[in-house]
Amino acid sequence: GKSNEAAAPNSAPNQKQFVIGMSQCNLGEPWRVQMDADIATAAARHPELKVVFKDAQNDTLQQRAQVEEFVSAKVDVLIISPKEAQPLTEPVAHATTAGIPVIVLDRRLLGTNYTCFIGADNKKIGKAAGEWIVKALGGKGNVVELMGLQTSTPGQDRHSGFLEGIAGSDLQVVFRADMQWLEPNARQEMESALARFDRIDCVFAHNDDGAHGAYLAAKAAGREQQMKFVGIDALPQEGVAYVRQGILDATFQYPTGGAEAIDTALKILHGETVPKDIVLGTRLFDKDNVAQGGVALP
Amino acid sequence: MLASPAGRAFLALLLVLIIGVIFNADGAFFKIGTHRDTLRQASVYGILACGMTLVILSGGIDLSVGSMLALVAVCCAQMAIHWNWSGWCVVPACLIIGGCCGGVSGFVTARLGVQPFIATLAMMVLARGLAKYASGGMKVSTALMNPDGSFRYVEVPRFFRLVDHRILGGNLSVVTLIFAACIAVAWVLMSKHRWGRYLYAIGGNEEASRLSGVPVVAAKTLAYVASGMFAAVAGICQAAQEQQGDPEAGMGYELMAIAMVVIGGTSLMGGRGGIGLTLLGVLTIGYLDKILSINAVPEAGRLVLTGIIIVVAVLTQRRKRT
Amino acid sequence: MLASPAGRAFLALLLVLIIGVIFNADGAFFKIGTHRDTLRQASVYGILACGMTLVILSGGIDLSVGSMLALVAVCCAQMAIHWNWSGWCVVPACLIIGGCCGGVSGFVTARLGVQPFIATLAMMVLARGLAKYASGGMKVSTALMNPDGSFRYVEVPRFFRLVDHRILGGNLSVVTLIFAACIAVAWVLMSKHRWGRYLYAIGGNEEASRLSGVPVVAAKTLAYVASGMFAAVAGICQAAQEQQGDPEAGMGYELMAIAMVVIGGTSLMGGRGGIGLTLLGVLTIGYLDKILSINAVPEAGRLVLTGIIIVVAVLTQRRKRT
Amino acid sequence: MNDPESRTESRAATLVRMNGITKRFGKVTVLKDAQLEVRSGEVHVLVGENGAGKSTLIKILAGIHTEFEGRIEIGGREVRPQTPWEAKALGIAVIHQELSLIGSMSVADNIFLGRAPTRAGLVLDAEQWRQTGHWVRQLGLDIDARRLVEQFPIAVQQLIEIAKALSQNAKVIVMDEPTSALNAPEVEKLFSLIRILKQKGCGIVYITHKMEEIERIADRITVLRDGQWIGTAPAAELPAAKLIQWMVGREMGEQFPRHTPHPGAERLRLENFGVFPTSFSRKPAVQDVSLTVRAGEILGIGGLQGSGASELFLGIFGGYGSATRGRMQLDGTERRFASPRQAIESGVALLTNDRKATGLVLSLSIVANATLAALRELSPGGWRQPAREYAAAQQTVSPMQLRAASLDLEVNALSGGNQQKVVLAKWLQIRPKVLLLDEPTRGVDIGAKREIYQLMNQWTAQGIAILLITSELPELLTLSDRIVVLHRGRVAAELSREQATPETVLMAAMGSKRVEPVAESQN
Ligand SMILES: Nc1ncnc2c1ncn2[C@@H]1O[C@H](COP(=O)(O)OP(=O)(O)OP(=O)(O)O)[C@@H](O)[C@H]1O
Ligand SMILES: Nc1ncnc2c1ncn2[C@@H]1O[C@H](COP(=O)(O)OP(=O)(O)OP(=O)(O)O)[C@@H](O)[C@H]1O
Ligand SMILES: [Mg+2]
Ligand SMILES: [Mg+2]
Repeated sequence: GKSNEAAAPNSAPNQKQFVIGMSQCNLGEPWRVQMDADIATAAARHPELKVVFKDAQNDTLQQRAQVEEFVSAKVDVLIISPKEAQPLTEPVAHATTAGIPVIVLDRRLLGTNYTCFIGADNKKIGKAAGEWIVKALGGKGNVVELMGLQTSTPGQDRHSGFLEGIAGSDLQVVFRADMQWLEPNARQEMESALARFDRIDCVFAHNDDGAHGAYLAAKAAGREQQMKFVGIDALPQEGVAYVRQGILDATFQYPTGGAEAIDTALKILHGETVPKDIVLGTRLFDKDNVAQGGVALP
Repeated sequence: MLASPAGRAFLALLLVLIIGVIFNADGAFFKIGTHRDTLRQASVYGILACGMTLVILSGGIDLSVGSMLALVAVCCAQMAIHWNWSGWCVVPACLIIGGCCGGVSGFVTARLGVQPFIATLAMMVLARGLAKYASGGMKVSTALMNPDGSFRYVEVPRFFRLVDHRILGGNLSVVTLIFAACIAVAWVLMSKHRWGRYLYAIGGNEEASRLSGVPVVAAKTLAYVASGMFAAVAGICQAAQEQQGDPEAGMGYELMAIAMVVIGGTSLMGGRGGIGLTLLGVLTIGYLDKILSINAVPEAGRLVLTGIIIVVAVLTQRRKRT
Repeated sequence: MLASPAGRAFLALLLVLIIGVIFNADGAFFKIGTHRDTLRQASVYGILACGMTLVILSGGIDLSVGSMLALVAVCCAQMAIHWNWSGWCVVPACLIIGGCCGGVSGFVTARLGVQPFIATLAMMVLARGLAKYASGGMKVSTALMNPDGSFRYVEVPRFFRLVDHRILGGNLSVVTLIFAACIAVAWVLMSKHRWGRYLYAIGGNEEASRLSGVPVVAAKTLAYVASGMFAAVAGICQAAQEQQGDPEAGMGYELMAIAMVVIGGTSLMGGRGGIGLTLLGVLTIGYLDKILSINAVPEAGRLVLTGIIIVVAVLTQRRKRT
Repeated sequence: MNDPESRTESRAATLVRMNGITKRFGKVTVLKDAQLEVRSGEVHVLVGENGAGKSTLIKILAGIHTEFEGRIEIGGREVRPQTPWEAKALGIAVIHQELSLIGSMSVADNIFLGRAPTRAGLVLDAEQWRQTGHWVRQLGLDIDARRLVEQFPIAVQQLIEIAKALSQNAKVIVMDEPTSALNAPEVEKLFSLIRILKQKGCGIVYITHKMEEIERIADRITVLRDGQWIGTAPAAELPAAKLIQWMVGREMGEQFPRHTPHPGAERLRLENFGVFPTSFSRKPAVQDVSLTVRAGEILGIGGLQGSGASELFLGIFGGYGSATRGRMQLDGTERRFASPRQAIESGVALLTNDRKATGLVLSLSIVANATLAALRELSPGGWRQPAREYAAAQQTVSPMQLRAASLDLEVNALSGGNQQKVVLAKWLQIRPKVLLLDEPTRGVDIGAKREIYQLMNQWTAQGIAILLITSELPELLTLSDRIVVLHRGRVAAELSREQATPETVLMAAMGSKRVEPVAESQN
């Protein structure tokens, strides 16, 4: 694994090399693996770019240390997908004051002491999901909500967004459980829901794994036809795949922003000015449009 | 009856079941489906607990079962989905992988004399790493990437469906059967085979066993190998149920398995206990989980209650120091 | 030198440092900042390891330190940020909270005779649950929600900044100092104070200690109380560095702390070891982490290497069975 | 110096009086209305068979067992010690039967465990070392107070245990089989110390199974049988025969049944045999040992503690792997055992000198322990046959009059003597050719001892060759056909039965005078 040593500005002498440091808060989740992959593929198109990936293994302090490492290694651009807003605000501020442009991906930091934020809005996505479900169920029915870890902001936002989305309708959330983003937990919780309620019209899970787990539970109970399954994230090999296979009825993309990050980084390196905030839209994938690659939502 | 450890362990289970009867989530607890699902859910842990029992009896402990499960799940998915091998090849291959991992930690503990806790801790980290290598950090699922980056989708392997199947009019999951089989195997090994007696002896007094001609190193190593193989079975079940191999699977399962063994009444000091006790322990924790789940108890409450009930359950069966 | 455990533990550290010198990530390893950060990162684990050493010496184990850390971090943030108490009140309050948690598991183990592994496992789950209650499942940060749902931001408490501060021209983190202080305290308690002798005795042979009039129950319980208090200190440091209280903090730290203690050469059987060894263990693992990190080793490789190096490190110091 | 003078007149003040003591463990009653009175300046010997309840009675006095009926008076005041701590405060010091030392701690820490000299809670190590040195020297030990106890052989450990009790300056000192691991010289030391204590006015309760010790130091004797108080009488009024009858409840023949040697072919031959216990030292514990044993012969191994006898046995038995030098022949064929397993397979059995630590698996049943060594042939193909195991255990145990409710009992419920019989049964299972016995009668009562002696006769009759280590001279002298005396791991002398007297053995053991070895006339 020693193949990619840290930033070594000595590969291509003829042309100016740029080193980008990427601090990923946790490669446990496929979505974040995807983010790194997107960045890598985008950067691969620009030979002058060299990206050094680091993984903080879900440890805020470790990620903080990584920022410090990148600063002392004097990278040209720092991309960070922070685990926590609060504790990483300051190290990032140090980086910017040290003259290193910082692109913040996915999760916001406090204040404005960074160069550019790129991310999607979990609340909006949750809302969109809620509205889609209201439409799909004709405004009424029993819904099961399998929530992501409720101590995490995405979990909280998707939840509150969803509530906004279904507000005013006659939808009833009959069963709600925290499955902590984990498929086995989702399956267990769904089994409990199935045991308790004979009529469930829709399952909304905060990520596609959860939805998939719920589907398997319902299928085992022979009731998967009676309900719709909606998830979030829409990774090509997961959510989208599930929709294509008719497992999920809909999934909402939560874009990684990897590609956008590299574009922005290039702009910065070429001295162009970049917007402070780039909010990525989401895409809806359902039976009808999955073939065409989904539709962008406003 | 309360004299025997089994009796006491049974008491703990009873305690939990009574709680279930009281908080039955408007009758959900009395549906047969609930119990079927409880057993299905508990099965994977239970299979791990079988191997764990052998290791703990011999006076050791195996923290690596969760990671070995993940490694096997990933490899299993690779073989079954991507290379679509038949179950007849996949299962033995998986068992070999698990056995090897177990063998390594067994060798390091029994032969090189490293404390089991630390040896298996290392294996826990190592196997997790291997699982991520093998899977490239992504879930190994039925969605295969084409060279051009687009995806094509393959069928879920037949033998996955088989494992995730139900029988007896959908009232019993196949994984539960597999768990039962594991219990049976472990029981036979422990109480009918010479090796089981060796494990008890080693757990009770290693030096005395050695001086009585017990092949200590071999017997101990085998215990870890067995644990690895049970973990492999669990990994196959996990992969089959998720229809994919998740390198993150099995996180923290080791503690779960150990808790099940100990709540049964098997002593972590080794030498005392049995697989029957473990079965009771598995059911106790399995039902506890389920009851909290069907009552949709919020996360915080769940944790607090679990903690308290574990202690109470164990207190019902503590053996007084003489 | 190799005869003494300390010597052997030192060898393990040396081994890691040499690796660092070889794979120095274009000199990054030689920057003083790197070492400062290594120490800072290792400090929280190290503080937990101090308490863990006491418990392990007495022949027990404490799986609940990670959760107690989280509980204290949450409460600490509550008090310091929301109720903005001064550090003089917050710190004692946190110590009391930690001490109580430890006291409970101590009581359950020492007085009620439940196996430490299971008693502290229960406390691990329970304390995590309490942390989530106390925090309402949210991180307790300087962003306070107004009645209308909007947020207002308050200042980071002064004593947080103090703890998260650096001294000696930014070459030493305050948390590292705190860690050093904890080591010192633990050292005095263990190798100079009567109580420390009791712990060694109990770990060495509990029954014999009882016959010799050692207050076994009290001494053991105190060990867990101490562990809880060290966890509290760690929790404060964590909260101060993250500038918030995260109920999910400290997950899996217990295994880390145990690994550090054992790699130092303290025996999980109890009775043998010392805080000096733990210090070496902390540095060994701390540097191992850092070296893998500055070389940007991908996670899979990192895990595999960690596993291997742990075993190698421990092998350099295994004691042959007498 | 000699005993009569040091006897105290019976007017002496009573230090401890225990009356109507009844103690139950669950259903079993182990003490029924027992009593004990200890006077100042006397040695009060407490005797009885294994399981009679001696240790239990003592543990009640020591505040270890706190649930019991009856009353205890100390200095005329009724007391009820609830913890060992309290008992200590009441001036009771106890040397327990099971060594209560902590191997992983230093000698000083052990001697001052629970009562270390401290200032502000901090232990004063220097002070500890000083005082420790004082006490161990009293016992003629010259050891570094900072070394770990586990680094000393069991005999030294027992002396440390004694020093620990003495250092408490207690009024009453209870010694529960203090000499079970000591050799003659240390026993002498202990006895002279006891005399000093008597003059100081201490009362001493002395539990032992060794008749000659009773004869030498007893002032008064109390006998327990099956937990009941049989009687207390001045030693003068209890000749051995009567004493034994009190203990056993029936007449018993002479203590040492006549041993008739049945010498057969040569079984075991060692030439320049050496042992290097890798565990702790580079220096050999045994070197250049040459000896032979014939079928049906008992070869006694004499020597003081630290003579390396146990290491010799472990070396022969493969207990140290192949860390041995020199040659070994079994039935004329060259052998070297790399593991106990190999030794057992070729018919060599070792009964270790510490049954709890290295002899038994206390958590397993009698059957399991008795069949552990022979489990391979009892379970062909690996599958166990419980019925067969039970029968086998039954068959080996029955000639030993094991006192146990059932063979499925956990062995830690048995008393010392009976546990020892279980270990013997285990080794008989493998039908050994050579039997290495290290302290076979340690902590075993006279009745059981006698039975073991008889068994040894039977075994030799069956052609088994026996090597015997024992720290009890009479045993060594009367049971052995020949005696090889070790000193510092080397053969100091080989004595025929005729040459062997307490003097010659001890001289050789202390390495002072070299006795001419007998010519190898036998073969
Ligand atoms: N903790 C215990 N639980 C149950 N039974 C016990 C316990 N301790 C002792 N016993 C039983 O009480 C009886 C008396 O034991 P004790 O140790 O007092 O005998 P003893 O006279 O000291 O024998 P020995 O001479 O072998 O030491 C024995 O039958 C023993 O099995
Ligand atoms: N664990 C140990 N550490 C260091 N030295 C030891 C250890 N055990 C034994 N020895 C040394 O080995 C030699 C032989 O000890 P051993 O116990 O064999 O004596 P022994 O002849 O068996 O005495 P006993 O008759 O009491 O059994 C002695 O010099 C002793 O000091
Ligand atoms: Mg006794
Ligand atoms: Mg010996």
